[in-house]
Parts: sequence; structure tokens; C-alpha cells
Amino acid sequence: MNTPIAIEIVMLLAGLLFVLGIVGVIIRKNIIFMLLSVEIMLNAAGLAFIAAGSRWAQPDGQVMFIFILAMAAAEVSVGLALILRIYHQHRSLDIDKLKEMKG
Amino acid sequence: MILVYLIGLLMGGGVLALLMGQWNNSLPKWIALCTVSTGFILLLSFWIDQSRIMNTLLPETWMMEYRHDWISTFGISFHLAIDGLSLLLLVLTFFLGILAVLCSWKEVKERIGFYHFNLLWILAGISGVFMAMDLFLFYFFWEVMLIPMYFLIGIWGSENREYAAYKFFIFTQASGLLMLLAILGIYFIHGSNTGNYTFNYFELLGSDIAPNVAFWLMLGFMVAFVVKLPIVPFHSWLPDAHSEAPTAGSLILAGLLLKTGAYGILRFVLPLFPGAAQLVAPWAMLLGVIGIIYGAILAYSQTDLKRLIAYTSVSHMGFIMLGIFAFNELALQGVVMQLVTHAISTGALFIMAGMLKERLHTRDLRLMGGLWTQMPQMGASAILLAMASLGLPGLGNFIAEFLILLGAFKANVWLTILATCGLIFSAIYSLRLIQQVFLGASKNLDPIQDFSWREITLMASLLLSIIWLGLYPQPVINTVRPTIKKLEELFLIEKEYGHILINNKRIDSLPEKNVRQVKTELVPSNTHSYVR
Amino acid sequence: MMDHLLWLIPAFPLVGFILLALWGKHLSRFWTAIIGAGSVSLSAILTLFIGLNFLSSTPADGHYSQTLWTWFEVATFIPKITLYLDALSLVFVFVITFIGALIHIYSVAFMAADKDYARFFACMNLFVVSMLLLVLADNLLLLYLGWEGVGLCSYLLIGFWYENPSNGYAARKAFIITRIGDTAMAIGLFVLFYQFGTLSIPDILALTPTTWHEGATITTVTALLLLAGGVGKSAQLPLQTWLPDAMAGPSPVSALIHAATMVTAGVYLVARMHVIFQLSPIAQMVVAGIGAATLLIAGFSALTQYDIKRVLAYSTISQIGYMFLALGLGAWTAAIFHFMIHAFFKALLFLAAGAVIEALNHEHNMFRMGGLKSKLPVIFWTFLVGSASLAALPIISAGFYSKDQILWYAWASEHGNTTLWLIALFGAFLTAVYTTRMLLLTFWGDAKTAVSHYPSKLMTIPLAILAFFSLFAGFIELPHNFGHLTLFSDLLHQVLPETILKAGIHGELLFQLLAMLVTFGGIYMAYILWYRKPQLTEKLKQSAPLIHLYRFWFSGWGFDQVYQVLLVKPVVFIASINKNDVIDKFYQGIAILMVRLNRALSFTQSGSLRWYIIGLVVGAILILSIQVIL
Amino acid sequence: MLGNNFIALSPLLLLAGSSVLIMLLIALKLSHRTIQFASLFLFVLAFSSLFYAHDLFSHPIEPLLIVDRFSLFIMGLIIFSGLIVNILSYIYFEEKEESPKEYYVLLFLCTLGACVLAVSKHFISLFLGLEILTVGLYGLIAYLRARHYNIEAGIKYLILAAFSSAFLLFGMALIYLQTGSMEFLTIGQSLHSLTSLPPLFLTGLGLMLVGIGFKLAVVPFHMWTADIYQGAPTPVTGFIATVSKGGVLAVLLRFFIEIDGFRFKTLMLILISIAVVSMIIGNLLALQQKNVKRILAYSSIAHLGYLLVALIPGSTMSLQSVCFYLVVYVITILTAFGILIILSTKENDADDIESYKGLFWKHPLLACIFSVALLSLAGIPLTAGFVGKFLILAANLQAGFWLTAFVLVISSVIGLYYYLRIISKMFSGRGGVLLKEKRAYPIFYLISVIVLLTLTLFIILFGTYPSGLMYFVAYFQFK
Repeated sequence: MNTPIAIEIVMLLAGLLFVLGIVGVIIRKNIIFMLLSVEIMLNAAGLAFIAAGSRWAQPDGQVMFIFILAMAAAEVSVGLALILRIYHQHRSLDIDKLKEMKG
Repeated sequence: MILVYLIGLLMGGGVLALLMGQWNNSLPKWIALCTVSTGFILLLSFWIDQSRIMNTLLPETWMMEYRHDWISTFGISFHLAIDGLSLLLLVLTFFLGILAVLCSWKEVKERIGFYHFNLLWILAGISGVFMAMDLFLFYFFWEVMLIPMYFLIGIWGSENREYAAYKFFIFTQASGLLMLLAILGIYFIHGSNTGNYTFNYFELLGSDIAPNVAFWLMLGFMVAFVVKLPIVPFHSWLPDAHSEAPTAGSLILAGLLLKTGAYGILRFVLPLFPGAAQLVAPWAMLLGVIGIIYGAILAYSQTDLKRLIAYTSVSHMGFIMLGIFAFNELALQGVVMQLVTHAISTGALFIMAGMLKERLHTRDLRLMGGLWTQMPQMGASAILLAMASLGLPGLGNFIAEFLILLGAFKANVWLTILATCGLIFSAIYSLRLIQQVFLGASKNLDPIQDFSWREITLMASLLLSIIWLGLYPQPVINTVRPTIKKLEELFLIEKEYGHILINNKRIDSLPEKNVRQVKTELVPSNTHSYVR
Repeated sequence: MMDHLLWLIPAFPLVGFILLALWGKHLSRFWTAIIGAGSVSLSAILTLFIGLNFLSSTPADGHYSQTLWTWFEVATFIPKITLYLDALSLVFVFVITFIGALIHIYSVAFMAADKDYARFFACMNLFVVSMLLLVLADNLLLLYLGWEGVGLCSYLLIGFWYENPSNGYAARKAFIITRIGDTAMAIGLFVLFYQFGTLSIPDILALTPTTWHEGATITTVTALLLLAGGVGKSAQLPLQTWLPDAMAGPSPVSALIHAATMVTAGVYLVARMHVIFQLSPIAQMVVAGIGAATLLIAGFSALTQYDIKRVLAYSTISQIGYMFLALGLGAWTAAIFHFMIHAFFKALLFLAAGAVIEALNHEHNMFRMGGLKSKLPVIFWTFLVGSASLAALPIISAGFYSKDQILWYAWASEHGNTTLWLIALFGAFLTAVYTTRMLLLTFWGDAKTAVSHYPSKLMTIPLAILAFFSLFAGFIELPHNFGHLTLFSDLLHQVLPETILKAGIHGELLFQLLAMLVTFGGIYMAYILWYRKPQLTEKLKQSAPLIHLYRFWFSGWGFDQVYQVLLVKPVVFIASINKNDVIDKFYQGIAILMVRLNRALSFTQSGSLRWYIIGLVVGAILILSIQVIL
Repeated sequence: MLGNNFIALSPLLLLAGSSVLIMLLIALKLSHRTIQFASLFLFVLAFSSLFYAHDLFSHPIEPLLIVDRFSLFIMGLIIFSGLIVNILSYIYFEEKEESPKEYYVLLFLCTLGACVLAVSKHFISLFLGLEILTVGLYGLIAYLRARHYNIEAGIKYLILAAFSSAFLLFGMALIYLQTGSMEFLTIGQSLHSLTSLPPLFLTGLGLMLVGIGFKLAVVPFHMWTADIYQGAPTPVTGFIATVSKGGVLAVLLRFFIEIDGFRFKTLMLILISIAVVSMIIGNLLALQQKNVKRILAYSSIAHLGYLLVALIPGSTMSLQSVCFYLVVYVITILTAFGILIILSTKENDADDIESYKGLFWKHPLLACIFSVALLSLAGIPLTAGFVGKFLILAANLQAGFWLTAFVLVISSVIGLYYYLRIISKMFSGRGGVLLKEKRAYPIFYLISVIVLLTLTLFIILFGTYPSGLMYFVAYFQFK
């Protein structure tokens, strides 16, 4: 058996990833990168679930992680389709150009 | 059951008018006229019937009651009842209702069906307000009359109608919601005290509320009523609404809608929170006096005929506030008289403003003048109405104002003296009105028709009632006497109670007991024998 | 039996009013005249009938009364529509109906050319009704009805020729100024009600001596409040300014309302409520003081006017000042006597002046009249009689007897003193001066304007009747050193107390001689100034101090200007700056605030996704920090 | 036991099966009309299966789901909304350029997701339900893919939803870490003895609130609402406003009650402030808005605020008032969007306020229906909205929450203005730009109008005689 890594450290990593993801979403202008950053956040959450599952020695955390993966995949597929349309319409992936509706 | 029929009649008539209006333009008028007249005749016959009893034996306070469960989980019932005050105001409602239909006979030319629908539904809402003895139901009717009124102003009003309609609606709605909070407050306090959760007016009368809570709840009620009346800092919706509304709208606003505020104070604020009412009485009277003078000064400066009349209403409503919070029979009778006479005289002035607008296509006083030459009949009626408005003895308004002032004099000498000075201002603006419109050199050279026969009927009925009320108001006084007496009794005892309350001493059990006793006397004792 | 006919006195003109008001447009002039003048004449005849009956068999309790119906009944306040006729009201009713009828008859011819013939008679009839109710009222509320009713009619008739805005202004001024007094009076009624629990005049008068002490504050306050009402109606200081302007109305109106009857309502009120005044020496003094000051001030103003009707108006104010003086002196009967005599000669003067004005094609300016002595002989002679009475020409005129009585009491009565007497005497001198001036300017000298109309019989006969009374009505009350006849005061002493004289006063004759002297002096002075040496007058007028004085007097001692600055301007100013209602601004402010907030918030809805994400994150941080902090 | 499970889950199974069935039907190249009718039938079937499932009293399917009266009630509401949206969709999509058939598949999936939310009692099911709903919505929002607004709305929603889901998930993970369970009840039990919440749990809860708050579109997570409402096809907007919010609110309610969140002051404070701010800002934002869809978006922010206010006292009456108001809100908002759908044209959604000018004089019936809906949203008596607000106020005052009640009153007064603005536009002079009747599909037009009319009658019925609905709500009340 490997020496168990302290749960706090894993959570810290997860938290770090999560914040990284947030920052990524905020500062990136390219839609694809925003999507990517969101994926990072989702994975951070997944990591947290796994850590929590291991703390309670339950499979639930890992189950949840698999669901998250599936959902992320679905999301990305829809997202990419939309991004294609956007590129088709705007010839750009700059999110700041998508401001037609406001007020 | 008559009470339910009355409301049903109006609502049904309204729907019928709306439907008939789709394919015929004159049918809705006749439907509306028939509906309101039927109601009027019903009520009048009942009143005459009752007045016989009134003169012979000691009259019972409550004349008729109808009750049916509505939302029983909340203790809400469809509970209508009338006493003299309600009856009188109902008669007034239907009387002015007939006139409202008549005065829009020619004025309204499009969407006639919808117009009369709104008109009748306003009347239904107002009638409901005057009859409801369940606080929820009261609030319900209180709001029901707003929407059609909003449409009436917003669709058939003059140039600035939308602004006026919004203003009217938002003012009344805001204050109404505060009242709803207060209603709920008293509901839960009563419920938690007695375990009987109910909106029934008669049961809530006996509820014990801690003085400081009662004060806030009373303010909740007062806000709604004071905005409706309106009393001075809350009056600013009124000139706009009155001046933009079509004639019938102004008539109903001035004649009836404002009266619901006064009715609310008499029916709910005073009996439910006698102690708190006592506390605020000096301030309320002060507001009333400020209203009298402020309204009069503003009325003087207006150049728009209908705005001028609207501000006179503000001034006259100040008298009502003054009278109500004097808490004695003289003043309260005066208040009721003022309700009736102001409705008639100001309503008539608005009708006249409408007639002038029809003829001259303007409400601007600066463009009028010298109309007497062409319209002596209208001029004479206008003078009579202006005299009523300035409180000339022999006309109903004088008796109202004199009684109010006489009663208020007992309660507060200096405020009454100030209020009496309002009579001077009322002379100033009334005479200015006459001068600007009818006297002076004629500015209008086109031939103008004097009264038509329809208009003569309209005016004559109003003028005769105002003279009748000025010379022999006893029927009105007799009708409301039981109600007023009960109110006054409440305050005769409450006076000690309030005094103790102000001094923050422990309330003695004796006066409190008396209060409870009187409060329960307000509840119909053997109404069942009187239910018809 | 006569009790039951009482209601008919006001009922005749009331019916007349109703008929004329409703169908006046469709009636011919003939029928209008019949109804208008006829109804009042019927009242007059009925009054004579009832009056004779009253005099011949005075009822035991000294009055007739008739309750028509209970006006209303609230709590303990039960005013009734009750008519009450005693000696005092009989005098007034007589004057109102009798002179009223004469003036109505005169008006039939005078107003003949006017297009609003029916309206005129309707208003006049309504006035007579109101005035009758005022004097016949059994309670103060009904009196107040009449009181305000006459105010309304006065308003309507002053502004009768409504096309001219200045007439309308005069009418409103009259109404509003009298209303100020009325308001004070209304407050007086409130006080009386709470003191006595009733507004019935006989009850109050009966209760007062037992309820109130002499000189108590409440008594004085009440008396002064009532007095304020009287001062407004009777155009006494400081509310006198409306009456000269009120001359804008037709001359018969001025004669009936603004000379003979309505303006003396204040006198009636004080006399009616004399018990209260008797209990308050201060109030008594104020009444006398107001009367004295008014008679002097108005006398000076009358001296400077050029409009014949304004002279008469100021003279009316001045003469009512005499009546108030008499009331203040406790010379109740003297006041009422002067009222009656004044009603005769002043109505006469106004009607005659009206005839002159009409004859000269609506010329009001006396300086453009002149020489009418021969052209309008009837007018001249009647006017002369009236003037003699006004100037109190000794022995032969009725005015002498009534005024002399007041002068005598100013000296001799309990409340009298030298100052008051001197003022009254000087007033008499002024009266003589301005009366003579008026007479000279109008009827002597050269004709400056041609006569275009000649008065008809319908106009001259009433003048003659009035002239008769102006000369001979004085003989029913003669001084005790000169015939000693007290028919009039005997009658009134049923109601009003006797005048108490100071102990040990003698020499009435001396005072009478002094009064005569003053009168003749005045006449002579006027003769010098405006007939013999008019250029001297002109010169005097131009001299520096006098011209200012002249203007000051001419403008009615600057009261109008003072009121304009102190009262009218501020109110108008406040009204005009606040036309759009400051309070409304507050609500508009709320609305504007909401709109601003809306704009600011809309700005956050920028459409930028990254902005939204930042919003989300900020929200998350906020929530987390709230949790951390708490 | 197993049979019972099937009975209990029958609505979910039916919905899932329907989506597959519709997919197959599409493969058969059936017409739009057939598919519409088929899906209508399937919705009705799913709805009626609720009555079948109703016989079971509180049937848990361990560990994820529970079918009890409350969840049945919410499911009923969701499926009902789906049904209405389904009916109204035909006339909207038929004239659009996109083939509308796949739309129905997504509709079923989203409804399924919302229903799963309603029955979930576990984080996993919560997450699953939420994602089924959300992913489906991406497709629905961007359905008219040739249109800029649709795509823009789609991508905005996608990124924001995924972003907020991450918050939700991270929060769940933290709570799981703290309590060792993902089942609501067990979480609640582990907190039972505590008087204040542990910080980890609090943080987790806070993050979860971000996710939930986003879905409910309450301030400060509201900014997407207007854009998505405006960009999405109108039936989808109606769907978001009702189904998605209803499902999320149901799960929030269940979670809150299971962990008995009303005990914790901090939590309540956060909820109260969210509610208060939502009411005020939502109404303020709509004040001068000229786009009707955006107005309704902002108004829905405020209405979610009202619903949260209703939730705050946590008493029986408050839960009843939440349910009552939810029903009222759903019916009302569907009616409003129904009108928008009927008035939309091929090119334009009827979302410009100017185009409503004089509507009353052209289509009195539609204008009346719309007015009733707006008045109900404004909370004017005679309409159900008033009774709903009344109940909320009553619940608050009963528990002594005067402040929230007061703010509710004030904000609804502000809100009054923009509802009135639309109404007075409809009743003002003749004119108006577009708004022609859809002559092309008379049957569906008629059906739609009849449906809206029925809904309107319900609004008025609940407004004048609310006892029935009150009993109903009390019967299906949580626990």
C-alpha cells in the first residue's frame, strides 16, 4: 500500500485547480479556451469527489467522477458544435464579439 | 341577498355591455343605464322602507347581512352587511352611477362596450367596498375598483392620460398593499390570541392588540385611506387623475372613490384601533387643516379647470380628516354629510367641466371667459355649485362643513380656527373659477349651445339634491345616526383609556372592560332576525 | 293669528325669485316686472298689515314666531327654521320690504333697457328673501344663512354687468372681504354653541346674564368675534374697503343693498346680541371706537371723490360709523333710528344719483355734471331733500333728529366722552361739507354734459315717496326739549334696553345748537370752496402737503394698498410659485430615482459573457464572505 | 417491490421512452404534425401515469430517488408545463426554417431531467437530473441554429451553466467530504446535533447555492437570464422559465427541509438577502425595458425572489405558499409566453413592446388573456397572482418576517409599472406594426388559443376561488 496522501493536500490541489479554472474562464477571450477552463473546474470538482470518497472509503465519489466525465464530454460536444456555428457566423471565436443582446 | 344581487347586477351588466358593444353602439349605454337604475330603485325603496323604521323605534345598527364561506382555510368569507352609513353611500354610488352613464352618453364615442364594462365594474368594486365586512373581501374589492378605473383614465382620458393612470394606480396600489400587510397583521394577532383565525370584521373588533403594535397596524390602514382621500402629502395623484380622466371618471373619482377612504377610516380605523386613533388624532387633524389650506391655495393658482376642481377636493377632504378625528357626533355627522354633499357638488362641477370641454375643446381657464352670455343656464348652475363649494348656507356643503367645524371646535380650538379660515380661501378659488369661466368679456365668438335636455336633467337632479341636503338633511342624518352614535360611544370611553395609554401607565381594568363591551356592541347582536 | 302669516313675507319674493330664475328667459319684460316688483310689494303690504297688527295688539311675550320645520337635528344641536318677529326685526322688515318695494318699482323703469332684466329682478328678489331671513331668524344659524345669502346677492349684483372684468373684481372683493368677517362670526357661533348648547337667539340672550360675568374674557372674545362679522358686512374699519368698489353695480342695487339694508346687517347683529355686548365694556368700547374712526376716515375720503356714487358710498360707511358709535355708546335705539332714517335718505340719494347718471349717459364724474337744477327739477328737489337729511339740516330734515340724538349720547351717555363727541361733531361737519359739495357740483354751475334721458314716472314717484320720509320720518322721535316724542324708542324698548345717561347732565340745547352751527358751517365752507371760489380749491389742492393728503384721502387712507402688500400679494405669490405643487416634486423625485437605478442596473446587463461570469464569481465570493464573517 | 418501483418511476420511464420513441418516429420521416400529436399523446400519457403512481405513498427508491406526494406534485407541474409548451410549439416552429422534429426529443429529455430533479434525494440524482435538463436545454436554446441570437444565447448558457455546475459539484464534494454522505436525509442527520454549521459544510453549501442560484436566476446570478430569454425560441423560453426553475426549486426545497436549513441563521440570512435583492433588482431592471421577453425575464428574477421569500419562514404555511405560488407562476408565465408565441412571425418574435400597440382593438381576446396574465404577475386581485402573493405575505407575517413582507410589497409596486406599461400599450390607440393572425395553421391556432383561454380561466378561478387549489396544495405538501 502506498502511504496515503493527506486529504487536505488533495483538496488544496482541487481548490487550486478550481480557482485556476475560474481565472481561465475570466481572462480568456477565446471560446474554446473558456470551455477548456470550465473543463478544468469540472475536473477539480471530480478530484474533490474522489478525495472525499477515499476519505469515507466509499465508491460514491468515484461514481460521481464518472458521471462528471460523461457530462463534461456531452457538454464539450454540444459546445464544440455551437462554436462551429459561431465561427461560421462571426468568423471569430472572440467571446467579446458576442454581445448582440444586452440592456 | 339583495347585497349580492347588487354586485352581481353590476358585474353582469358590465359583461353584457361588453358583449353587446361588439355589434351595437347604443345598446351598452342602455344596458348600463338600466342596470344602474335598477340597483338604484332597489336601494331607494329599501332606504325608504328603513327610514320608516328609523323614525319610529330605536333603530338597529345593522340592517342586512349576507355571509357565505369563501376561503375557509383562512377564515375568509364572502361577508356583506350594511348599516346606515353603508346604505347611504350605496345609494350615493348608484345615484352617481346613473349620472356617470348619462354624462358619458355623448362624450364617449368609441369602444362603448368596453367603456361601460369598466364603468359598471368600478361601481361594483365601490359597492363591494361599502358592503364588505370581511377584511380580505374588503381589500379584494378595494383593488377590484382600481383596474377598470385605470382603463377608464388610460383609454378615454385626455392628452396626458397614461401618466395620470400610472400615477393613480401606483399610488393606490402601494398604499393598498401596506394596508394588506396591516390586515394580515391584525389577522394573525387576533388568531394567535384567540385561536380563531378569521378576517371577519365583527370578530376582529374585539381583538386585543398591544398599543405599540396597534399603532403600526393602524398606520398601515391609514396610509391606504389617506392616500385615497387624499390628505395632503399623499394627494399628488389626484389632480392628474381627475384632470385627465373622462367626465364620468372624474365624477366617480371625486364622488365615490375618494369617499371609500373616508369610509375606510370610519369603518375600520376608528373601531379597530380606537386607542391608536386617539394617539394620532391631533396629527391627523393637523394634516387635515394643512390639506384644507394647501389644497385651497393650489386650487387658486391652477389654470386648468379640472385641476382646479381637483384641488378643491383636496381642500374639502381636509375637512373630512379634521372631522373624523374630532370623535364626536357633531363632527362625524358632518363628515358623512360632507361625503355626500361633496360627492354631489364636486361631481356636478366635473360634469360641468366635461360639458365645457365638449363645447370648447379645452380645459384651460385662460381661454375661457364671458360664457354667461351664451350659456346662462350653465352659468347659473355653476354659481350655485361654486357657492356649494365655498359653503354657502342653504346648500348641503354648508351643513357638512359647519357640523365638522362645530364638532372639531370641541376637540381642538386652534386647529378649528385655522380650518375655518379655509372658508375664506374656498371663497377665493370658487369665485375665481366663476369669474374666469363665465364672467368677463366673452372670448369665444362661436355660437355655443346651452344645456340640452339630457344635461338639464343631469344638472337639475344634482342641484336639487344639493339644495335638499342644505335645507332638510335629516333623512341622511337619521340614516347614519346609529352608526355614528356607536362610534362616539366608543370614544367617550376611549378617552380615559387613551389618556392612560399616553401616560404609559398600566391600563386599568375598568375602562378596558368598557371598551371591550362597547366594541362588542358594534357587532350585530341579533342580525339574524334582520337578515332578509 | 298673525304668526301663521309670517312665512309669507319672505315667501313672496322667494316665489318671485324661483319664477324668474327658472323661466325668466321666457317671460316678457312686463311680466318680469310684475313678478319682480310685485312680489316685494306684496311683502311690503303684508308687512304693513302684520306690523299694524303688532303695534295695535303687541303680544304678551313681545314677539310673533313661527316654526316652519326643523332644519336638522344632530346630537343636541337642533336648529330650526323659525321666524321670529319682534320690535327690532319689525323695523328692519319694514325698511327692507318698504324701501325694497320702492326700489324695485324704480328699477322697473331704470333697468328697462338692460338685456338681463329677469336676472336683475331674480337677484334682487333673492336678496330680499335673504335679508328678510337674516332679520327674521330665530337662531344664529338661520341668521347666518341670511347673512351669507345677502353676501351672495351682493356679489351677483355688484358684478351684474359681468362683461367688464373690473366689476367682477369689485364683486369678488366685496364677497371675500365680508367673508373674512363672516368666518370670525362663524367661530363666534361655535363659542356660543359650546357655552350655551344652543344657537337660538332668545335662549342665548336669556341665558347670557346668568352664565357670563360682566367683563369676562369669554364674553369679550365672543362679542368681538360677532363684531368682526358685523364689521365685515357693514364696511367698518378695517374691512371697509370693499364698499366704494361695490358701486360698480347698478344704482338700485347700491341703494337697496349697499346703503339701505345689507350694510346695516352689522348694526342689526350687534343690536340683536346687545346683551353680550353690554356684558363686555371692552367690546362696547371697541364698537364705539370703530364707529368713530370709521365715520371720520370715510368722511375725509368722501370729501375727495369725484364719482358721485363713491361719495355716497363713503358717506354710507361714515353714517354706519355713526350707528356703530351709537351702539358702542349703548344708545341702541338711537342707532336703529339712525339706521331707519339713513335707509330712507340714502336710498333716495342713490336712486336720484342713478337717475342723474342715467340722464347724463352713464357719467359718474361730478365735475362733468352741473346745471341740472333746472333740467331735472324732480331729481333736483328730491336730491336736495336727501342731501339735507344727510347733512342733518336742522329742524326740517329727519337726519337731524337721528344724528343729533347720537351726538347727544356721545356726550351724555354712560360710555360717552369728549373725544367721541368731538369726533362725531367733526364728522357732522364733514358730512355737511361733502354733501353740499356734491349738491353744488351736480346741480349748480354750468351744464357740462347734455341730458339724454329723462326719468319716467315710475322713477320719480318712488323718489318722491322717499323724499317725503326723508323729511318727515324724523318726527316720530323728537328730543325731549323739543316736543319730546318717543314713539320709536318706546317701540324698540320692548327689545333693547334704555340708554343710560351720566348723572347730572344738562344743556342738551347747547349741544343741539352746536350741531346746527357745525352743519351750517360745513355748508358755508363748501359753498365757498366749490361755488364761490373754486379756483381757491384748485390752488389748495395743488399745494404740496395738501396734494398728498388729498391723494391719501382719495385712495381711502391707503387701506387697499396695505392689504395688497400684506395679504393679497403674498398669497398670490405663494400660489403662483407653488402652482405645480412642491409635494408632487417629491414623488417625481422618487420616480426619477427609480429610472436612474434602472439605467445603472441596465448597464450591468452588458451582454458580455465574461462580465456575467465575473458577476457570478463576485456573487460566490459575497456568499462565502458572508458565511465567513458571520 | 420491484413492481412498485416501476409504478413509481413510470412517469420518468415514460418520458425517457417517449424521447426514444419520437426519435424512431423521426427516423420514419413522419410529418411535423404527426410528431406533434404523438408527443402530445405521450405527454398526456406521462401525465396520467402520475395518477397511477399516486397510489403509492412516499415510495423511496434507494438510494437515489423518492416518489412522494410532493415530488408527484412537482412532476405533475413539470409535465403539465411540458405539455403546454409542446402544444404551443407547433405554430412557432412550423414556419421556421429549421426542421422542428428533433425539438420534441429534446423537450422530452429536458422534462425528464426536471422530473428527476423533483424526485431526487441524493446528490448523484440531483446532478444527473440537472445535467439531463441542462444539456438538453443547450440544444433547445440554440435550436434555430442559423440565427445569431439563438447561437449567442446557446453559447452563453452553455458556458455559464457548465461554470455554475462546476460550483455546484465542488460544493457537493465539500459537503460529501464533511458529512460522508450524499443523501439529503443522512446529511441532515449528521448535522442534527450541531447548532452551527462546520466551515467546510458552509463553504460547500455556499458553492452549491451558486449553482442552484444560477439555475433559479436569482441575483447576483441573474445576469444571463435576459439574454437567454431573448435569444432562445419563445417556447423554449417559456420552458426555461417554468420547467427548469420548477425542478430546481423543488430540489432546493427538499434539500433545505431534509437538512433543516431553517435552523441556521447564516444560511437564512443569505437566502433572505438573495431574495430581497432579487425582488428589488429584478423589478428595477424591467422598469424601462422595451423588449417583452426581457421584461418577462427580469420579472421572473423578481418572482423567484418572491418564491424564496415564501420559502424563508419554513412553516407549513410557507411551504404551501411556495407550492401555490409556483402553480400560479407556472400557469401565468405559460400564458404570457403563449401569447408571445401566437403573435410571433417567421422573422420576428413578438418581443418589441411597440408591436403590442393597439392589440386590444385588433385581437381583443388575446389582449385580454395577456392582460390577465400580466395582472396576475403583478398580483392584482381577481387573479391567482394576488392570492399567491397574499399567501406569501401571510406566511411571512405569521412568522414575523415583516421586513421581507415589506420589501415584497415595495418591489411589487415598482413592478406594477412595467406590467401596466405593456397593458396600456395594448389598450392605447390603434396602430401596431406586426401581429397578424396565423391563418396558415388554423387548427393549431385555435387549439393554442383554447389552451391559453383555459389557462386564463384557471388564473381567474384561482384568483376568485382559491380554496380548491389550496386544498390541493395542502394535500400534496411536503411531508
